[in-house]
Amino acid sequence: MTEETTGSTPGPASPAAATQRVRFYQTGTHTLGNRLMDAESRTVQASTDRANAITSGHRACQGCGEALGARYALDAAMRAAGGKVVAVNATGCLEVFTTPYPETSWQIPWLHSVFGNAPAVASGVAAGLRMRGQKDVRVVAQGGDGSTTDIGFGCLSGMFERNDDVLYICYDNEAYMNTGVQRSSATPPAARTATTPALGAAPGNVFGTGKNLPRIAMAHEIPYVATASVADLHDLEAKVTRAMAICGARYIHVHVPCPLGWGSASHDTIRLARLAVESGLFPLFEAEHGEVTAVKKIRRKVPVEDYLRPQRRFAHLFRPGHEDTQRLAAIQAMADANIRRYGLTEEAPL
Amino acid sequence: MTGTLPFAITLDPGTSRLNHTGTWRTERPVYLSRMPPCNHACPAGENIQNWLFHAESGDYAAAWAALIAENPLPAVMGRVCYHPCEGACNRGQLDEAVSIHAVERFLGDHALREGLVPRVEVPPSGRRVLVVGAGPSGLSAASHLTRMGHAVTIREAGPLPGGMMRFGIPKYRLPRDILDAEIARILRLGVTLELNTKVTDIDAAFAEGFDAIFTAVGAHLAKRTAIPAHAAGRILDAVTLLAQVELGEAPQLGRRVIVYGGGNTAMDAARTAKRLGAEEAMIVYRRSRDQMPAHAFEVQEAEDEGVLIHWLRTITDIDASTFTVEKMEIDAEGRPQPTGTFETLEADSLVLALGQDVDTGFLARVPGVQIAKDGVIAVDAQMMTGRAGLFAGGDMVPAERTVTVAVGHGKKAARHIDAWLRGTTHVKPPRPALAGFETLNTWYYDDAPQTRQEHLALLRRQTGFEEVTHGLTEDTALYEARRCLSCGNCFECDNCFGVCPDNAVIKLGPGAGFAIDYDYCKGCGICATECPCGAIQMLPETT
Amino acid sequence: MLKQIEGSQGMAEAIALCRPQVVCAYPITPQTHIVEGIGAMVKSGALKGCEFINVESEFAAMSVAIGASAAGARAYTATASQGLLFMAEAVYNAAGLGLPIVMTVGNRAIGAPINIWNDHSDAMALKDAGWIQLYAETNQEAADLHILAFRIAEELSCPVMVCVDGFILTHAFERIDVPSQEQVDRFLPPFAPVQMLDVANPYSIGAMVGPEAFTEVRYLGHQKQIDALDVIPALAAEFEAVFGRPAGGLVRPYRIEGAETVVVALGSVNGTIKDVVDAERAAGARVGSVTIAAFRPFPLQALGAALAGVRRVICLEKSLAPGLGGMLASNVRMALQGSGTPVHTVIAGLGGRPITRDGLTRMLQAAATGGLEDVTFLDLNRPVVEAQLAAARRQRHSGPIAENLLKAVNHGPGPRRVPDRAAPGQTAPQEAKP
Amino acid sequence: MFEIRLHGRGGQGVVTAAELLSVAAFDEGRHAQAFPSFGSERMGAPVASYCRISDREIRLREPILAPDALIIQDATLLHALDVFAGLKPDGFVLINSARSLADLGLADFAAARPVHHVHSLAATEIALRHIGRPLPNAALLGAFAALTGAVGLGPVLKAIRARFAGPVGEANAAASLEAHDTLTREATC
Repeated sequence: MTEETTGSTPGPASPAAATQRVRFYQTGTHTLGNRLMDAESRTVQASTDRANAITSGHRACQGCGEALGARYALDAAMRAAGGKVVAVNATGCLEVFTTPYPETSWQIPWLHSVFGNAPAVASGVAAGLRMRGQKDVRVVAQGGDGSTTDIGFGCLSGMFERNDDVLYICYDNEAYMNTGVQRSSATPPAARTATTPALGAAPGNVFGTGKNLPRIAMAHEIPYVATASVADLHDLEAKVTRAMAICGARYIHVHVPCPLGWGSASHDTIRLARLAVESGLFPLFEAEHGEVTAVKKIRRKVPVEDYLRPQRRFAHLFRPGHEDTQRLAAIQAMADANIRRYGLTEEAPL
Repeated sequence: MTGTLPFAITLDPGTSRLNHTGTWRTERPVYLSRMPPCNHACPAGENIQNWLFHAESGDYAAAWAALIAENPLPAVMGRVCYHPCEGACNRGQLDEAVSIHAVERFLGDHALREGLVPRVEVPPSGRRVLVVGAGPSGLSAASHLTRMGHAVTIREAGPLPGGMMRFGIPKYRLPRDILDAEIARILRLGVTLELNTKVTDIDAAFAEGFDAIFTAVGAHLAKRTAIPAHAAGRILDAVTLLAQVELGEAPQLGRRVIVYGGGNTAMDAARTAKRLGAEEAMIVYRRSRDQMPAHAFEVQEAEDEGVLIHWLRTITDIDASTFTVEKMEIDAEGRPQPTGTFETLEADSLVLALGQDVDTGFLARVPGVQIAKDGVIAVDAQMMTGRAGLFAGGDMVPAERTVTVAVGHGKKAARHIDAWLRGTTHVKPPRPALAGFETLNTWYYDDAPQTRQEHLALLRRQTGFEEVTHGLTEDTALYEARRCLSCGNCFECDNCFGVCPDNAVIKLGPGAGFAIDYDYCKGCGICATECPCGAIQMLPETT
Repeated sequence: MLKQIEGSQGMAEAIALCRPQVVCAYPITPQTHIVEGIGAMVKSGALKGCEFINVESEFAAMSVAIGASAAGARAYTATASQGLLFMAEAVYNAAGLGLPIVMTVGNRAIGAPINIWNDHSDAMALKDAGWIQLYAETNQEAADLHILAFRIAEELSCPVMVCVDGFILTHAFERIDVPSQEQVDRFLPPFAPVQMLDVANPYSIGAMVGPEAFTEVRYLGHQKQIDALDVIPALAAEFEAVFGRPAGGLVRPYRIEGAETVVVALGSVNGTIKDVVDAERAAGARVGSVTIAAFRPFPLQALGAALAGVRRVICLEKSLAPGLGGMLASNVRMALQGSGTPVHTVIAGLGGRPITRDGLTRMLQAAATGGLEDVTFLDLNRPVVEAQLAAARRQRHSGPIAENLLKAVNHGPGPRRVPDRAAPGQTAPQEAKP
Repeated sequence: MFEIRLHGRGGQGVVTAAELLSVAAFDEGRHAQAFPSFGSERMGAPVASYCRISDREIRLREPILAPDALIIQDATLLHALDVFAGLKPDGFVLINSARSLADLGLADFAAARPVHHVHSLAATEIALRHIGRPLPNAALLGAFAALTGAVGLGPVLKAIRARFAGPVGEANAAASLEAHDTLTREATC
């Protein structure tokens, strides 16, 4: 709040002036919109003018985080590029649920080739558009964690190192959901998947495995890398907007809970994404040319247990009477390490 | 481009809208309004969230208009109300309650500064109503009834209107210019005020041509207690003390004053004594601090000003300036029990602040009127006494005795009187479910601690009757209004519109809220979970 | 303009004349010289309006081409052998999406054993990917076919693979008439795609198609190839009119008048075959040959007409369908259905094995005497394989075949791991006890 | 049809030499086909290349099995492999060596062939004089023209100058010319 004004001002206050002077604490900047927020403080999603890059009628599961993340990202990209966006999609849930013949949910030009080549196809689209003189049309490539961290990894790395003018967005739901929840290299430790069943002495996915794609992207020293979450739309849109203002290879890794694969309630999608951030397990940060430039601080820190417990894929950690305290502690240690590494709390400055 | 598009692999944009995914739904989201806890807790029935809504956008005139629809004395109430709303405020569980009273006071003061007046929007009804007593209840009823089109006359026994607001609440808490201005505004609506006119005969009043009468004469008779007094110094009651001060007839209390009692009136009396020059103002109370009926902040303010409080003491004997007090202890049931241990205190005068009784004499002979326990008047759910057309409210009926309750009674009585005059019955709309803290998703609210109201410098507080608590500035009032969580009621934050994975929420535009597009809603429930204020609920689809 | 240049350079120049807009390259022998040539032209500025992208794999190369083509740009890439297989998924995809990409395949064998030399295993592995497959006989044709390929591809919205024998053509310095830009422009109009990523017309390309329409999509893809049977000769004729020399087409018979034995083959080996035909004709033998210029679509009718009345057909095949024999022969038989004409498969030139006039002459002589089996391996080192087979029969596990064969070829028949000093019947030291 | 096989070591330009020969023949209006041995050999390994020259279109794609001429860029190859394999009885042989045929142990071999069909030439030394580097190709091609007459010196020099621009091309052409003249002198004495 401002402190320079004291006493009363004669005459009724101008509502417009009021919105400028005092923040809207009712919602802070955390809700998507509101009449009292500056127009530029509202999210793209709060606007009826949003592109709805994916429209209704798609066949995603109830509460699909990826459907949400993709619309968030593409609508923000559309606004940033003045509606001139072309999307390339890897095979996966997003592709399947949006484009089963004879209907598509996409309202922007969209291309799907195969599972592992979206980054390369996007490079080709960018080159093709450039050669056709359409320099103002921007290319966004997108895929799930399987197509990004595993099968399309080579193409992605190639796109990065060539610094092709593509924004690649990974919607990370931490397993191969399209094929029935199998482990990917983005599956977290202890998570139960169809190929890391909750059986044996160490049920679920093995600790000490997997890859951190945002950091791998940073190692390419591309102009922009960011992580984002469907739980924080303001942050996500700001990052997409920032990315769209940059030329060259850009990478945004969006955390998108999957009710089916995670065994969570469909209404908890955003809540779980938020808990992932607030626990420190999914740090939100930005990096330019390989250096972390900004982190999103945790607002209300929670133990990892709060995040893990509502998910059936972690149920084996919480068997009544047999709580797996050792592995819970190991997961907490991962979150704590993130908090230290990125300075996610006030006590842990970057 | 040339030729036709490839079959099946290439599809026209947005065609999935042909696929109505609403059939997947087993639960449907439904918008609802819940009862905000502040409103629920307000004795005056103020729709606080509603007027805060207007204040949030800086539209103070609209906010004030919404406010006085329930309470015609906001500048007064913003000062003297003990704001149970704030105790109920959900924000209190998040950081600190919204300082509702401070915003209310700001709006009240703002309206006075700006000369805002309420509108009377209905034509005259031709009916006449007599209000007996110009206290908060009577003024409230008069204001509401006038705005409903009725001709109202107030008869007040005393020389000035305001009742306990004037004669019970010291002016350092309620400056008289504020009180006078708000009363004057009510009178300007067309209310006739007859001062120094004590009503003694109800039937006669009806005979004068009043179609209904609302009596709200308050409780002015101070309770006494029997204390063996061998050579009593000055003993007076708090109500008398405060009234005399108000009339400029402040009694000589001496250097040391004991106030006996633990209510807010005791605090007022002790603080007034201090201001009248007492070097020592003491309060003697037979129970513990926790059990004091006075509000904690009043106790705190009294202590700040140097009032000394002796808890767990009863006065057993007075000998000139020596007061013998017995120590008490609290038994298992929470009652004070004597211990047989005694001490003495020295004081020049004793002020009794032990509560008040109602002077029901003028109603005793009215047929049908019943006196309830504790000497108050019995009323039915419509606030009507046993005598048809005779209504009663305020301190003289069974209820908590606060200005706020009284103002609420005035409003409630006005509605029932209005209905009665029109030959109908006012039916209170059913209260929606309470918007409890658990219905909120507080993550969306930013951290914002309460604004502190400034206080007058201590020395000036101890030496004069200047108002102790300062009001909010426009900025701080706006800030405070914007801390409202809008519990249970959509404030158009756009969350539901944004978080729907199926684009199945329709934004209807400012003020119109949202609708669910059930053609596409799959019933995932994210909108309900992510609604900050709990204004969406999931209901099972009917089979 | 006539030039004495490497085949790859001739192709690079012809491709550049087609004004490609995106060219992606990943090195694999023996196609590298083609993209190197184009890359140099882009870098020097000789080829304008073209982006040359060095990608990280063949899979990416085809994928970049898919993206570029879908963006409405004329896209080209080249590969060979393992590279073609590595991009196989994207190769099918390009055809499924109907993107008129042109790709050169510098034909080369597929491992294991790894082998960099020429045969047709790579192109044959993807013969049914939905692409049009054209095979170059000479380096002149290799250059010309690319100009034709872009035209055919864009006419039909179907990708075209130009198959060029690795090393034999790609690395041979020969006389090539490189056309002028004006000629090429006259023949090949600017790319006008039937579909592309367009912000003004934002449809989705690459939908998932279920059982209810997949057959129809495939039928239409098949029909496109059937249509190509008319389009290819028509455009070949137009090409000849513009450039003054023939190129492409479906089939090219050579001295089949009155031929009893006709050799059918793909690619550069037809040159050697023609020399042999001439020699045999001169010696009185009634032989001829047919070059198949377009393998997909397969010219059933044209081939059937060319082979009508011959006594036997020999398919000289540079690839092998293990367990069956010849892929070319099984296609050719369809063209001869009902005629009763025997169709022999002669597998030749695998992994760069030279196909010599001697070998072909012996083959024709064997055929003339009825001594040609259904499936024959030309110039097979029979003692080596017999020894290996015999050893395999003796020992349940005889070690890696490829390794043993190499040893046998270098050191004479038989695995050398049985030491000379081991007495007959004595267990070799390597063998585990049962 | 005149068929030439060239032997050398990876990095010595044996493929370039075959190509230059084909260009020279092309320049004379003839058909020519040059191609390498398609090996995967690295620097230093023995390699071969081929060139066919004909007045008609060359359709033949088999390797050159019975060459009309051999150019051996490195005499050490004589001991490494059978460089003379398939050589026609009246075929030409040009060996890069400062040593005489007798010193190379080829006196009998040469004697069994038409006179002046087998020659050694200190091409590396000529190259060092003109180019400053031990690249014997241009010299050998000049000498080859003199030895066989399969291509003329003029087209050879033209091909060299077309391939190597500026002073490098001139130096190579000078080496080629000197070798041509040297061989012409030897062959006519």
